[in-house]
Amino acid sequence: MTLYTAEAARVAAPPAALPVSGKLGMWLFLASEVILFGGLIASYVVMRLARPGWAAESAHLSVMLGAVNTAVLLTSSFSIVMAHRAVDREGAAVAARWLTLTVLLGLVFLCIKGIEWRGELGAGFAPSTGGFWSFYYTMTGLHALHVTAGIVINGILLLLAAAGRLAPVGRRVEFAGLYWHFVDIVWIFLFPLIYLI
Amino acid sequence: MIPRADSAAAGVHVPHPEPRGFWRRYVFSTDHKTIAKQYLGIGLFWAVAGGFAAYLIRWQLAWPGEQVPLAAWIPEPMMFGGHMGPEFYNVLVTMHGTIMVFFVAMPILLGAFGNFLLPLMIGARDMAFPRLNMLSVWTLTAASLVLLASFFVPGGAAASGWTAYPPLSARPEYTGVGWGQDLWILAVALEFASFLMGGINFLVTTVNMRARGMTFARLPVMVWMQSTAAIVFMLSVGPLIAAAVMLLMDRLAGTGFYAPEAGGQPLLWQHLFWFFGHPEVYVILLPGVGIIGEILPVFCRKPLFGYRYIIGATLAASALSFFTWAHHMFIAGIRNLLVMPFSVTTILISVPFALIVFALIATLWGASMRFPTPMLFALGALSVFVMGGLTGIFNGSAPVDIYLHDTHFIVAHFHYTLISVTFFASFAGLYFWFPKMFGRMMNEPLGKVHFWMTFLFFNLTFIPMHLVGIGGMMRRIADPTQYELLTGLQPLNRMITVTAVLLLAGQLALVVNFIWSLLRGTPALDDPWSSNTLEWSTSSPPPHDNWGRREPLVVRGPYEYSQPGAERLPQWQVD
Amino acid sequence: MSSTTHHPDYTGVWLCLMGLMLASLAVGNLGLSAPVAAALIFLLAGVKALLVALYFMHLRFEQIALAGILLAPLALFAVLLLVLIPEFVSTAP
Amino acid sequence: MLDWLPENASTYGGEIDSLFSFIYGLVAVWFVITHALILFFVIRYRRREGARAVGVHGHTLRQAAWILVPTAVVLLLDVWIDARGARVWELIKGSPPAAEVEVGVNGRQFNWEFRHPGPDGRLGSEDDLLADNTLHVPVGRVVLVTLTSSDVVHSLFIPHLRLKQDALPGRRIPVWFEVTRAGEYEIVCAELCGFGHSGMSGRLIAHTPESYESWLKETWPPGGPIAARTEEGGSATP
Repeated sequence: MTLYTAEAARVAAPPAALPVSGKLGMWLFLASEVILFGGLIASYVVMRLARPGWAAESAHLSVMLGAVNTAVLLTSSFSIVMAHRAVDREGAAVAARWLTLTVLLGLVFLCIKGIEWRGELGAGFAPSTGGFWSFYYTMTGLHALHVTAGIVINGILLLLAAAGRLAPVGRRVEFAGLYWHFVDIVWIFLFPLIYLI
Repeated sequence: MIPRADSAAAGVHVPHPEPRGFWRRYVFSTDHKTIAKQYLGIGLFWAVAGGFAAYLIRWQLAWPGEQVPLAAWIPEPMMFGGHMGPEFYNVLVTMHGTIMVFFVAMPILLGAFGNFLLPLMIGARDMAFPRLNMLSVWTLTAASLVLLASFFVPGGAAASGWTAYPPLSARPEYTGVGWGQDLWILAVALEFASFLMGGINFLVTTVNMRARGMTFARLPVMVWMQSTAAIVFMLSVGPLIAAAVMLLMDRLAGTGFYAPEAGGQPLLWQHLFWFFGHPEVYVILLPGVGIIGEILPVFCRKPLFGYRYIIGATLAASALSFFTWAHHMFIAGIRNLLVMPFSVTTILISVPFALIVFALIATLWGASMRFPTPMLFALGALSVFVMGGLTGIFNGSAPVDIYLHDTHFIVAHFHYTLISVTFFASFAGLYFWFPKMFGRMMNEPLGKVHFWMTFLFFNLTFIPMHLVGIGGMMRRIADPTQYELLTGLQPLNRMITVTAVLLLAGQLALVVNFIWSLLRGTPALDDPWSSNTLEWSTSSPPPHDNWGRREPLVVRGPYEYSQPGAERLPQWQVD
Repeated sequence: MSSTTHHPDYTGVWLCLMGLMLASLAVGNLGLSAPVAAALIFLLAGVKALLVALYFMHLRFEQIALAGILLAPLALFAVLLLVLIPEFVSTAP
Repeated sequence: MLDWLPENASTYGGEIDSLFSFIYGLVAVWFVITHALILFFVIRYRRREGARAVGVHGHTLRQAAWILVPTAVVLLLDVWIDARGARVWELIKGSPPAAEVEVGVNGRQFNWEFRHPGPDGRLGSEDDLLADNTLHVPVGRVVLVTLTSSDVVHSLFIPHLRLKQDALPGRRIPVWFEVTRAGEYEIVCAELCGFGHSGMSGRLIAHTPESYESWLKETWPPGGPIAARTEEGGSATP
């Protein structure tokens, strides 16, 4: 008995290779996320252009901590893509090690972000302090929420990989990686937008 | 998010086995057909609520401050023994809009018809991500509960319009509404999340799950419309989610995004809202046009005229819909240099839609027409849609919009466009696919009564509403008798209310028909309308895996009626 | 389970990213005028994002259509800016 | 249909009305064409014994011309509407003509606060008259309104003048009008602004030149005290 599925159709259909469903779905999701952050960033950019005074506000941020956090996220992006490679080549144990690193780096990012927020709140810069701070807390907060979600997803995959259940993990490391890289890319732009200019 | 199909490299298995228990089967089901019915249930529930809100609004406009019949049960402080104050009137206009757009139109047109038809029409056994599908409908359920709860919190439900313009929506002291507005934002955000997941599912399903031989050029228009709607929604909703986050921060964290005294910009919300708001109209419109496009060929017994032109026009209109949003803001105080470009794009969007309408009308030429209820509603939808499109030209022209903006003319206009799809096309679809969904035919005589009641009283309600708007009556005012200018319009207002009540009463025909047919309707044949698209090749209702042991094989386009040598040539190859 | 994903030299990409990050920090000390420095910084950020997208997200090795999915929201972002900048930045009525 | 419009009383209202009737004419023609076709087809091509539908697909350009040509006509008409519209918009909302009288209008839940300039003709000076919900202007003179809002978005709507403009907190929006007929006209709020939105209205009193002079004399008697004042108990806050 041969039942029909999408895969069967792919075999039968001419080789106009279709993307894997999970990957296609993830990319579509990321496209919607791009325009979500796009809306927020566009709002920030125009307000910032209209209000030259915000540069002075931004000077209160610690460029050092921001830079360290950028390095942390870039490295975690590297580690999750290495986990993906390990799934394909070296196997579950190695993948689990890279995933552990990814999750840890994600947590380090959140900790550093938390330290920054504490410092800024302590210095009297709250979300209600002014326009720049409204955007600062909202943008970094929304990004941190995305980081948190990524840590949870990566953590689940880590547990599965550590339990030796590589098969169900399979391509999920790749899909989770796509999301994690996106979160990284958002930060790549947030860092100069908020800290550097 | 992970497709089950991927875990089997050989790829020969059913997406999920048929569940046995009650809960997995009817409540937490991953079957697209069950999920479609759940969406339909949610949509119909809210349609009743939204319709009742419309009734209360209309009664208040005709007889301001007087006791509304059938409303004595509404507790204080919403209404006082059936009497309404301006606060609750504002809640009603806010909720009527929110409910009808987000909780009726989208669940029925996309959730119910999209979910039910997409896999069946392309020959799949289910959606690409069945569990994500279940998550979508349950997220919508959560959104519904939050919206429902918002009526009962201190301060009452949101009262700043479905557009929620700040600063009115940003600070409780402006409306007296506290949590209600926060819950409104939460409910709408959950609804967005639900349809975002659903839209991604639709798109991946359309791309990846098509049966053998189902090329893009053979897809029924409904599939094109649903997929295009999904793309449009996916690309437009982000900025509004960002705007909603900012609004929530303004309300809860004391930020000043929209507060001018803190350097914020109230107009920012309007831009981000309408960046989504205008494409959203097409998210609702396209599936409705898809339904009309499916039904006309079947009862005309001829191919859809200019299939490729319709698809092309749809894609063009969708792309253009991202460049028209500021026409909602001509007089909102936007920079003058933005006005005419947006007026031009707005008027231009009539071009692709004119093409679609002409193609649908051309489908009627040389036909051999039958007029069962679905056909009547499809023709009604076409007529109403044309009227809605034409009145839109007035509003699209920026100078005329100076006068018509925020009057009842615009109210009448968008009811013509939205009701044509949300109700006329949905009813057409319901009468048409009810046999496939539930395995029974709907009652024809009752259906015809329903159609004529709806068509007649709809036009009698909304044509005069244009006149009231031209007479200068503003939107969202609780008491027209407070204005000298409007006193002359009050008889017309009362007439509109009477016909609106009759329009609502006419819907009882549907309620009775629906319940009666569900229980006692004539059992349906597999292909009762002798239709060509793939969903009619399986049993009514389809089995859990849609096709049993058969593998759909598609050999031609969807509308091959009255071709040389054959009255109809179904899409599928008969084994 | 093995997939056919092409795995380029990730370590090299990572080193490039770190280098670019340090470079964007250094831009501030070059004594450039603010607009030039900002342009340079965003150029560097763009290169970083491109590296992540092309290599870590494998866009270089995927079908072109997948990249197209990303271009639509980016184009809309540009449209949004095109409207919002005259709306909020200019001071004309 | 156009009879329902309130009688026009401004210099540019006629332009809007004529554009309205122009579009109305075009739209009516299309409405009749489309509906006549639908009705005709429904009657002519209903199912009959022995008759068969025409299996035309409309794919070839020859067939599609039946829908493409009308669409091209729609496009041309669109360009026409836009061309006329652009001119009218520029007239009404483009750069305003030189102001002959300046007034300030401020929206505040749920009143219109009007600021009249007084004898010195300048706003913001100490002889200003502040009045809630009553605005005095002369006919035949260009009135320049500076529109503001103290709280939420309101919308200044004077139906007889075909004037509508949102009042946006944080922005000063210039609007102008010139009344052609003396009389009293209703001023309303057209944007939902809270529970008092319904009933937020005022009066525009358009004086003939003579009666405007006498109103000025009555309000600012020669030799009388020149100080900020309010009328009808309105609030004096700017």
